[in-house]
Amino acid sequence: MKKIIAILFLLVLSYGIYLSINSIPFGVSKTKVGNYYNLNGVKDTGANNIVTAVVLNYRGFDTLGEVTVLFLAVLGFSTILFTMKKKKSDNMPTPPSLILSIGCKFLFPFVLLFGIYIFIHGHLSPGGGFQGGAVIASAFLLFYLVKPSEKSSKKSFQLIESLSGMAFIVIGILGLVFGNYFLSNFLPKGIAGKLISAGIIPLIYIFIGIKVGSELTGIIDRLMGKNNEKQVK
Amino acid sequence: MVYYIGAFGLIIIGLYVLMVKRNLIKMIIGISLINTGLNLFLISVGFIKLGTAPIFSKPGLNPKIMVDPLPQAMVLTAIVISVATLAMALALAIRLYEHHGTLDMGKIKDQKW
Amino acid sequence: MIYFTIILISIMLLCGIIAAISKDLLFAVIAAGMASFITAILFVFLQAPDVAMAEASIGAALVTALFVLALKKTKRSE
Amino acid sequence: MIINILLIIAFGGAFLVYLAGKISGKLRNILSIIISLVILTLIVMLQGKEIEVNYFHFFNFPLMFRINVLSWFFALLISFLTTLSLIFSLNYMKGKENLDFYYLMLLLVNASMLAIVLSGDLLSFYIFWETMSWSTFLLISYNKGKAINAALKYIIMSIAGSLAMLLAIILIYIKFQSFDILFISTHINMSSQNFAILIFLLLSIGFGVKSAIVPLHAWLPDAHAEAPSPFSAILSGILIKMGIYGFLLLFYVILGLKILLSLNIWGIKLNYIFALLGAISVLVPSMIAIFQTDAKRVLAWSSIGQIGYIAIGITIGSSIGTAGGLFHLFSHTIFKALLFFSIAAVEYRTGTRDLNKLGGLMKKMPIVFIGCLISVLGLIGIPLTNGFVSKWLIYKALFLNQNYFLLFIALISTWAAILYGFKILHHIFLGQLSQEHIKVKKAPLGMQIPIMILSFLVLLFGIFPGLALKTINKLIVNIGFKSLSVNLFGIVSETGPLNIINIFAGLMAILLLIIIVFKLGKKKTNIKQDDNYAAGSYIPIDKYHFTSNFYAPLFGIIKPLLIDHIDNFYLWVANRIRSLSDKVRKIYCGNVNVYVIYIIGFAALLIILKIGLKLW
Repeated sequence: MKKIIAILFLLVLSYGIYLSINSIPFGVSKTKVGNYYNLNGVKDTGANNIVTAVVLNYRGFDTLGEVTVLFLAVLGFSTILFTMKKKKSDNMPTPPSLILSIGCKFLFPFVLLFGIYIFIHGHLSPGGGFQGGAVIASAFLLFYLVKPSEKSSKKSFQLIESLSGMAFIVIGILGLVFGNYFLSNFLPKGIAGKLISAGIIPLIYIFIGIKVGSELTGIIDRLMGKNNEKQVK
Repeated sequence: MVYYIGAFGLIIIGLYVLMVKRNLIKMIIGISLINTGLNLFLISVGFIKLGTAPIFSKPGLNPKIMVDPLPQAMVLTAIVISVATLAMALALAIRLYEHHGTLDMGKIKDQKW
Repeated sequence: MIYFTIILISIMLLCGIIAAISKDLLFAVIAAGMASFITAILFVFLQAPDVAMAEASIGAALVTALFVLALKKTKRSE
Repeated sequence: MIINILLIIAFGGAFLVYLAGKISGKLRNILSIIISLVILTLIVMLQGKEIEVNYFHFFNFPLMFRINVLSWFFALLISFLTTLSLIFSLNYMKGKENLDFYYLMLLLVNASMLAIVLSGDLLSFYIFWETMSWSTFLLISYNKGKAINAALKYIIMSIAGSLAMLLAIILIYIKFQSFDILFISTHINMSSQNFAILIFLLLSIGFGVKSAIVPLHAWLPDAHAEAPSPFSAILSGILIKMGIYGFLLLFYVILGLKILLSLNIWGIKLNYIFALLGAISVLVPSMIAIFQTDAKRVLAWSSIGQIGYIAIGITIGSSIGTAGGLFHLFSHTIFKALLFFSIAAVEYRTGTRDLNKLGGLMKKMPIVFIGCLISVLGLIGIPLTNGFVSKWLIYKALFLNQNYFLLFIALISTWAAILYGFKILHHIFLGQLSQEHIKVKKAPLGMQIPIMILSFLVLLFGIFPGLALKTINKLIVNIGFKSLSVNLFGIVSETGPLNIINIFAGLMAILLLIIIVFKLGKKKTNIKQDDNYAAGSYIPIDKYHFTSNFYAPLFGIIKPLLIDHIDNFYLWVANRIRSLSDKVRKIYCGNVNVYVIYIIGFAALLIILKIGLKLW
C-alpha cells in the first residue's frame, strides 16, 4: 500500500521535475558571476584554480561557516557515541591478511604524502584542503585496517583540529587588521602559477586540510571503537 | 540532458527509499543517494559545452569558455558537510540499535506518541 | 562519448536501484558507493576535477567505510 | 525626570535586590524594603503634580510617562501595599526556597504596575501590562504543585485578554496614527459609534480578565488560594484593580462620559450591561464564598464580589457613583490586604488555613484577631469603617439613578458578606481551641506591624472619610464629572448628607445603652464549657468544635446557584480542544517514512495543481 502511494507520488513528482528541467538548458553559460570569476579570478586573487579562489577568497566567509558546521557535526557525532559500550567480539579481531598488512604499511606514508601534496597545491591544480584532508583520512583508515588495536591519541587530534580552526580565524582577523575586511588577502599575490603565490589562499587551505583530515580521522577512529575502553571503566 | 536524468533518477530512488524502507541504515543510504544526485545536478547545471575546467593549468586557456566555478565551489563544501552529517546520522542509528536491539523504525515505539 | 556517458549513467542508476531494493545492507552500501564513484567519473566529464576528487575520496571511499563500520556495530541484514 | 528616576529605581532595584540576595539574605531584605520606601516617598512627593515625560522613541512613536491625579492615586496604593507586603514577607517567607527570585518578582510586579499607571501611551501601557502578567504568573507558581496549574489558568486567560487588548490598540493606531492616550481621547468623537463599541468590547475583555468580572473570573480563586500569602494580598489588594484602572482609563479618559453613556447595542446601554455584570459578580461569588472551607478561597471569592461593587460604582456614570467605586477600591485594598495578612499570620503559626481545623485563637493571637475583626467589619460595611462609607456612596448612587434592581442585588450580597465574614471570624478566632493549637504563639512583630497599620487605616478612613474623598473628588473632577461637596466627616448629596459624626454619636449612644442594660441586668453565672456529659461518658474537648458544617440549611436552598458554571464551561472548552488536538496529533505519528510521504505528497499536490491550471 505504502509502496503504491510512494510510486504514485514519485511519478507525479518526476513529471513535475521533467517540466521544470525542460526550462534549464544544458551546456549553456548561465550566470554572470561565474563569468566574472573566470575572467578576473587570476588577477584578483593570484590563484590559478578558480574554484579555490571562489572557495577561499570570494566566498571565504561561507567556507568558515562550512568548517564550523563540519566541526559541530563531528562534535555531535562524538557526543552521541561518547558512552558507547565496547562489544565483546571486538576484543578478538581477526588479524589482517599478509597482503593487506604489508600493502597498507607500504602505502600509508605515500597516501599521506599525496594528501599533503593535494592541499598544498590547492591553488595551482585540482584539489585543495577538503580533498587533501579526505585523502589523509583515508590513509589513516588504511592504517587502522591493518592495526585495529592501535590506539591513537584523541587529545592530539582535538588539539590539532582546534588549533587549525583557530588559525583560520586568526588569518581572517589579520586580514581585518592589515587589509580592509575579514579574510582580506593581505599577503602579496606573487606570480600566478608559482607555488608560493596567491597570498593567504595556500595558507588557509593548509589549515583546512589539517582540520578536515583530523576531523574525518576522528570520526573513523571513534567508529572503529578503539578509544572507548577508557570511558567504559 | 542525460546528466539531469541521472541526477534526478538518483534523487527519486533516494526518496523512494526514504518513503518505503523502515530500516534506519537503509534510510541513511537513501539520504546519501539524494546527496549524490543533487551534487551531480548542480555541477551539470554549471557545465558549458566544449568548456574547460576553471583552472589555468597551462597557458593559452580561454576564460570565456570555462565552466561555471561557483556551483563547483559550493558542491565541494557540500560533499564534506554531507559526510559529517551522515556520520552523525549513523551514530544516532548505532545508539538506537544499542538501546532497542533493532533498526526497524516501526518497532521503535519510543518515537511514537 | 555520449554513448559512454549514457552507459555510465545507466550503471549508476542501476547501482542506485540495487542499493534501494537489496535486503543485504552491506551489498546496498557497496552499491551506493559504486554509484558515488561513477558520479565522480561523471564530474570529470563535466570539467569539475576538484569536485571529482572530493567525491572520489569522500563519497566513494570514506562514506562507504563509515557505513561498513556502522554495519559492523549493528546488523547486516535488513 | 522624577518619573524616569522613579521607574529606574523600581525596575533596577528589583534586579539589584536579586543580586544582593546572592551575597546575603539580610542585605536583600533590607535593600528591598529601602527600595520600596524610596519609591513610596517619591510618589508621595509627586502629589498634585502633572508631568509628562517622553522617555523613548520607538520607530517614530514617542513613548511617554504621564502623571495626573488618577495615576498618582493608584501609584500611591500600589507602592504603599507593596511596602507593607514586603515587611510582612520578611517573617512569612523566612526559610523558604528561592527567596531571591520571590523578591525579584514581587518588586517587578510592583514596578510594572507603577509603570502601567504612569504610562501615557497605549504601547508602553501594553508592554508593562505584559511584564506584569508574566511576573505575576511566575509568582503565583512559586509554591509549585497545584500552584502551577492555577498559574497556567491565570496566564492563559491573561494572554487571551491581552491579545484582545492588543487588537484594540492596533485598531486604534490604524484609526488615529498615534498611541498617545490624550491625543486619542480628543479625537475619539470623530470616529463612528460602531468603532467605539468595538474598542469598548475588546478592551473590556482585556481589563475584565485582569479584574475578574464574572464571566472572566475563573482564574482568580485558584490563583489567590495558591499564591504565597503576602503576594495574595497584593494580588487581591491592587493587582486586580489594575483592570479597574484600565476601565477608568477606557470609560472616562479615552471614551469620555458622553460617549460612554451613548454607547448602545439595539437600544440596550452598554454601561448598564456592564453594571449588570458587576451585579452578578457581586451576588454569585459572595454566595459561593459562604461555603468555602479554605480561608484564602473565601477571601478570593469575596474579592470577586467586592470588585463587582467597584464595577457597579464606576459604570453608573454619575459622579457620586464613580466616587463610591473609587472609594470602595481604596477601602477594599486596605481591608482585603488586612484580611489576607491576618489569615497568613494564622497560617504561619498554625500551619493550616482549613477553617474546620482552626478555632479559638482569639486569646492566642489578639492583635491578629483585632485586625481580622476590623477588616471583616469593613468588608461588611459597619459604620465607622471605610467599607461603610464606600458602600453608602454606591447605594446612594444606585438609588439616585433609580437602579432599584441593582440596589436590591447589592443589598442581598451584603447579607452574604456578613455570613462569610462571620464565618471566617468564628472559625478561626472564636469557638473551641483545638488541642493541636494550644501552644500557638503570638504573631511575630514583623507581621503585626502591617496588620496594625492597616487596621488603623480602616478606622481612620471610616471616621474621617474626607481625607480620601478630597483626593477622589479632585480625581473625578479631573476625569470630567461635576464636583461633590465634601467635608472631613462625609459628603453632602441631593437626598441627604452623610455625616460620620452623627453616626458616631448614635453608635456611642447605643453602646452606652447596651452597657447600662447589661450592668443593670442580672449577673451572669459562669459555667465551664466542658462541664457536661453525654450519656454518662465524658466528651473530649476537641468534640466541642461544632463548626464543621456552617450554614447547612442555607446551602441546601441555594445549592444550584453555587455551581461555577462558567468555570465548567471553560473546562469543557479546554477538554474539547484537547481531544481535538489529540486527533490532530495522530498526523505526527513518529514514523519518518510517513513524514517524507507528507512532504512528497504535498509537492505532488502542488505539481498537480500547476498542471491542472495549465490544462484549464
